[in-house]
Amino acid sequence: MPSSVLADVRLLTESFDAGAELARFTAAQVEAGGIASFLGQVRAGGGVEALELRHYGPLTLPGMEALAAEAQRRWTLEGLLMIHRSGEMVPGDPIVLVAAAARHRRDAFAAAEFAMDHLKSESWFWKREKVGGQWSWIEPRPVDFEDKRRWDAAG
Amino acid sequence: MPSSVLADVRLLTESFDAGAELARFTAAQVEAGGIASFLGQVRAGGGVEALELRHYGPLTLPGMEALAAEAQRRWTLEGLLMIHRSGEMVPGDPIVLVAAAARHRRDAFAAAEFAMDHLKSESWFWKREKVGGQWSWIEPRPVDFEDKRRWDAAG
Amino acid sequence: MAKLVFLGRLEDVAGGAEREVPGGPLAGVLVTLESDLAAALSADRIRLALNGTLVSDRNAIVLGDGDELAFLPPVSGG
Amino acid sequence: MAKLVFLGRLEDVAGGAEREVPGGPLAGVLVTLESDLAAALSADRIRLALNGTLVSDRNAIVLGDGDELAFLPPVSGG
Repeated sequence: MPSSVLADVRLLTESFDAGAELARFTAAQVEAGGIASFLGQVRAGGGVEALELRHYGPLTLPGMEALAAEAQRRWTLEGLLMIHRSGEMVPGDPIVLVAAAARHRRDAFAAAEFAMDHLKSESWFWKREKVGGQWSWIEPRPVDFEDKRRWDAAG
Repeated sequence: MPSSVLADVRLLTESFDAGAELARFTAAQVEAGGIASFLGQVRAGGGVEALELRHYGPLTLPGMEALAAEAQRRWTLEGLLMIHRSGEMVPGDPIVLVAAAARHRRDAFAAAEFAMDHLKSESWFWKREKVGGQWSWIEPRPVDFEDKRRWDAAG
Repeated sequence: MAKLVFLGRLEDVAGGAEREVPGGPLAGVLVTLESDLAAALSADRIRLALNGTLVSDRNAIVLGDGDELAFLPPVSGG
Repeated sequence: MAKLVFLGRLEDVAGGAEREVPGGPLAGVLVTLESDLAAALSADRIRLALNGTLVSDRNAIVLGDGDELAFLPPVSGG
């Protein structure tokens, strides 16, 4: 893909308005036929009172930027948005927003899903949850590695 | 999936605010961990001055509703939004918006992509484009059928 | 009278989106139309819906009073 | 002095996110720490970053003045 297309990659320590961010991104993508997006948020109703993500400054944002560049290399995109929260969140708060704009629907979907799978399994975030007033660190789930591995053969 | 989860399926003859629709849908999905969406819009810059979609009342919306039910049957969803335009549109106008909310990311992505593939290849719409002041009807593209066929084996 | 509905490019061939025709077997209705329109409507890839229901055997169609028969070319949506 | 940075659950083991230590080879630094912390930091699945760069051979690490060494457990993001 033309590397001249800039990706908008951000690591935020305060909450953000996912709808407004997506609307702003979409408004700039007049030459894209389609925009695929994924919003991950803190689920309500699972007993989790709060969720905290920690990051490591020297690695986390650079890693996200490398991931965005890889998505742009693999698919022909008109634009790419990748926003990830760090810090403490409560149910309903957005955690991650990825959007990929492309001329072709398949590229947009694949790039968004690729970005999410790698953000989940490879990005430098550590998560803990507060349940019943007690914080505990969350171990990575095997399914996250499987999700990422789907892409390894796809070159 | 529980068929008690209602899908919001609409065929619109006037333009709509895709960002506002997605924000409204998202706000209701507090129990979903994630929301995958796709927005298809009339591309600018391709020389197309206007695009018109025609539908057939007795078939088009019922077909979309059947498609939504099939997506809900195949994946475990918390909510499903499917909006499709009919009528005349200009570059930048939204054509179709699909959003799927689910506890699991994979379900949300798959349902949204499944819905898009079938809307493109099977739904009762006929498209014409205005280029250089002349309207001409668009034939279906083989790739649309291939996109749909991907799902046939997945049961 | 019955109503024929023409979708997509068939509307251009017919010169309009709809047409009122006397009832009867479909083959008998088609022969009363312009020959280019009758040919276009008879193409294999044109599907038919009678009163909103897809019909697989077009030879079985007999139009009655108030019936609506739609001619559906391959779709090209989204 | 050099700085050790503990991510994820290692922060709980260490009782803080960071610690200042005298420089030297990593093995020599670790033996000055509480034994449970030293064990946690030595686990195979803990990756290390020296001044923001991942290091594959932990035996080669010698901390100098102003160096920052981060201990990175398996990630659990998003």
